[in-house]
Parts: sequence; structure tokens; C-alpha cells
Amino acid sequence: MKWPFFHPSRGAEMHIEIRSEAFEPYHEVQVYQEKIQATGQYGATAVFVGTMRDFNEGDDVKGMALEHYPGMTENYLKMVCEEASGRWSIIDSLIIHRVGKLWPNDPIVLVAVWSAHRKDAFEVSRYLMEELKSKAPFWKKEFLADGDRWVQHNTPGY
Amino acid sequence: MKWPFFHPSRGAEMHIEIRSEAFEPYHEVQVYQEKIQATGQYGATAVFVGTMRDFNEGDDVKGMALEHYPGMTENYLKMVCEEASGRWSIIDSLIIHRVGKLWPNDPIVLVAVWSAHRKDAFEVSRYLMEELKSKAPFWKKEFLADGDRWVQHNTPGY
Amino acid sequence: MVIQIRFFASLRERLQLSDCSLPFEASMTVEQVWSKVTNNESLPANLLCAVNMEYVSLQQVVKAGDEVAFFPPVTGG
Amino acid sequence: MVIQIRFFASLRERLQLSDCSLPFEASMTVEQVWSKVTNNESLPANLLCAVNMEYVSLQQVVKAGDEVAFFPPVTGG
Repeated sequence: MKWPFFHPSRGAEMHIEIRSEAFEPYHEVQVYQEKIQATGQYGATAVFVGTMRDFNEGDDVKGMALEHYPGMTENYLKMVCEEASGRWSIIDSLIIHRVGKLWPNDPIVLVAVWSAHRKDAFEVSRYLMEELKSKAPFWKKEFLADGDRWVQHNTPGY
Repeated sequence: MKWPFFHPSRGAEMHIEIRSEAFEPYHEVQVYQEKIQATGQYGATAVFVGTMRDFNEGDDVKGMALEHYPGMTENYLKMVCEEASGRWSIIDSLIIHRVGKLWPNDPIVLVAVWSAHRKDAFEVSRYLMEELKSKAPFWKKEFLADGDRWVQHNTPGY
Repeated sequence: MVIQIRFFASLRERLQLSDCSLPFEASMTVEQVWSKVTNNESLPANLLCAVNMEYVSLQQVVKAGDEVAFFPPVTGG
Repeated sequence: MVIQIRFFASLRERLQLSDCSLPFEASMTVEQVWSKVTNNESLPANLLCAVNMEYVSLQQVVKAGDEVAFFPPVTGG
């Protein structure tokens, strides 16, 4: 499930990808960064990694199934990245999100943003994460010792 | 130049290091994370990397010399990490900062923060960077085509 | 001429229905699509809906060939 | 009994002095240390100073054995 590169009008690059297999986020950032053409132009990179915890709402969580709406997810994340590249000055951004079965300590999501100055990278990485958590069509089902449950809602991040 | 681990009273781990050789920040984060005992407890990691640009204030920059005040730098960064671990709920944090001669695209600084929830990781990584840029005793001298110049001040990040 | 309907996550499990189609009727809103396809089940609190993969309100009027999706609050990231 | 004085970055280069020492005198402030060691040079705008590796004001009184440091605005990160 690869998503092509987008080239929004403001000149910021972006790459959005939904993965059904485990990934190593820092390796992905390193490999992606080596392909960025704008060497010497970015002074700031802000990276966020969401990792599966082994507890939630007071319960031990054994594993998780992550469902998404193929197509709408990518469209939504693309739209948010384009909006961000209009509001802030950024050079490149990368989003990778897992779907399928996950186990504690597995990376769930990676957001990385490259910009000339730190303010933009910090603000955009957080903005992309908040938009992703509040509106991108993903759903988590947790495996507990006594059965499965759907996560009801994400908590606000501000 | 290695700095030992600190164990502040609130239970957050931290590691602060001044490096005189080039480092690969994402490799450092990965290696450091593998040693974190609190596996399954952190759901959020926020990483910031500052990279040397090849331009500043309209001029091409060929290279840079980074000077610091050994001892005071580490004391100051330790104090800021301890303060942050009192104000926010964090699990671990890592700061690596280069000194010596740097060339465009070289990583200058790495800040990584692990927490249960994303709000803390986002806010602490930015807080540590702002404190580092505004008060930690480091100084940059840029090598331009027509000579060297000391950077006069850092720009605010908020 | 039909419209396609999709359900996700807990809604898909509860209705035991992942996707289906309805004959297109003029001036039909998303809310009316919900009522037809669920046999007049009441609207869940916090129900989200999309037409052709974009968020819409329940009052949105559907066109022939549209893909209408219903799902609970999202919980990714 | 002495106090140690250190200069960093552009200040170190301009004064052509990285470190030196002064005989300790009672009730001497950081500002007085600056004046003695620089031969009454006027205080640079934005001068920062530390005693024993902690930021202090120019009015801080130094003790025997203290390390006093003077430096310009910091530019790390």
C-alpha cells in the first residue's frame, strides 16, 4: 500500500503512506532524508513517533487491530499536509501509519517535518498529529485478557 | 566528552552529551531507545534535530566552529531537564549537542523526549530546545567566503 | 443507478455489514440513506459520515454513483 | 587567594584573553572583576556572566576561589 509523492503548489514535498507491516521509524526518517533534494536548506526537523503501549484506561493491552478507510485516509492526510504547507514554511513532510495487527512497543505512526527554522517544524509536526488523531479515518480495537474492545475516542492533545 | 546519566527525583531518566565528533541523530535515538527500561509505557516520542544550513542572513556559509563552556553547558542542560520532568510527565529524555568544526548538513543538536501521552513529549522537546538556544553556553562562528563571523544572537522560536 | 454504502469499525461489527448498495432516489439525504439501510435504526451519537471519501453532514444530498460511508469517532495515531 | 576569570567566543577573541586570575579582595562584585581585568573597559551590551558556572548579575559579590566567566549572547542549537 504505497501512496505516491504529492507536489502541492507551495513547493513543499510530502509523502504519505499506510503500512500493513511493522516499520522502524528512525530508519525511515534517515532513508527519506537522504533523498531530500534541499540539502543545506533545512535547519530543523521535528519527528513524532506514536508507539503502542501495553496499557490503556487502566487495563493491560495484549495487542491491537488497526482498521482504516482506504482512500479516504490518504486523501485526508494529503489535504492536511497541503493546508499546512500553505500556513507554514516547510520543505518536506513524511507520514507513515500502520494498519493491521500490532503488539506492544510497535510503532503506530511517524510524522516528520523538515523546515528552515524550528518554529515551523515544531508547529507543523504537532498540527499534523492532532489532525490525524482527530479526523483521519483509523480505528483501534484493543485485545484485552478478557476480550476485545473498540477504543471509543482519542484524547485531545492540546 | 561523555556525561553520566542523571536520575532526578521525579523518576524521569535523562542523558546529556556534548560531542566533538559528527553523529547520526536517528541512529542515536534508536540505540538509546533500545536501552529504555520502560518498554510498553511510552506512547509518544518527540524528536528534534537541528542541522547546519549552507546559508544564514543572506550569506552562503561554508562551515562553522561551535564553542562551548565545558561544565556549565552540561550543568545548565541538566537543570533544564530536571525542571521539565517536574513540570511535565515524561519518561526519558536525550540531548546530544555538537561542538568543534561543522560543515553544511551536519547535525548540530538532537533532543528526544519519551512520554506516555503526546502532549508532554511535544511540549518538552520544544521547551528543551528553546532553553538550549536561549541560555545554554554555546557560540557559533560561521566561515563565509570573505572571512569568519560570530553569530550575534539566536532568533526566538515561539 | 445505485449508491454504495460502507460501514467501518464498531459500526460494521454491530450491523454485521461492511458494504451494500441502494437504488438511487432523487433528493435523498445521507440521513435518509442511513434510515433505509439500517431499517430505521436511530442515529448513533457521534456518528460520522462521508460521501466520496469527504466528510459531510447528515443533510448532504447524495447523487447517483456516490459512495456513502458511516463510521464511529476515529481513533488512529 | 585568587579568583579565576574566563572569557568565551567573540569576547575571548577581542580581548585576546581566554583565562586569567586576580588576587581576591573582599566585597568585590562581578562588575568590579570586569573592570579590573579589562583595565576599565566599558561593559559590552548584552554581556552575560556566570560565577561557578551559574548565571549571575553584575552585582553578584565574588568569593575567594570563585570562577567568574564573561561571554556574549549564546548561539547554540
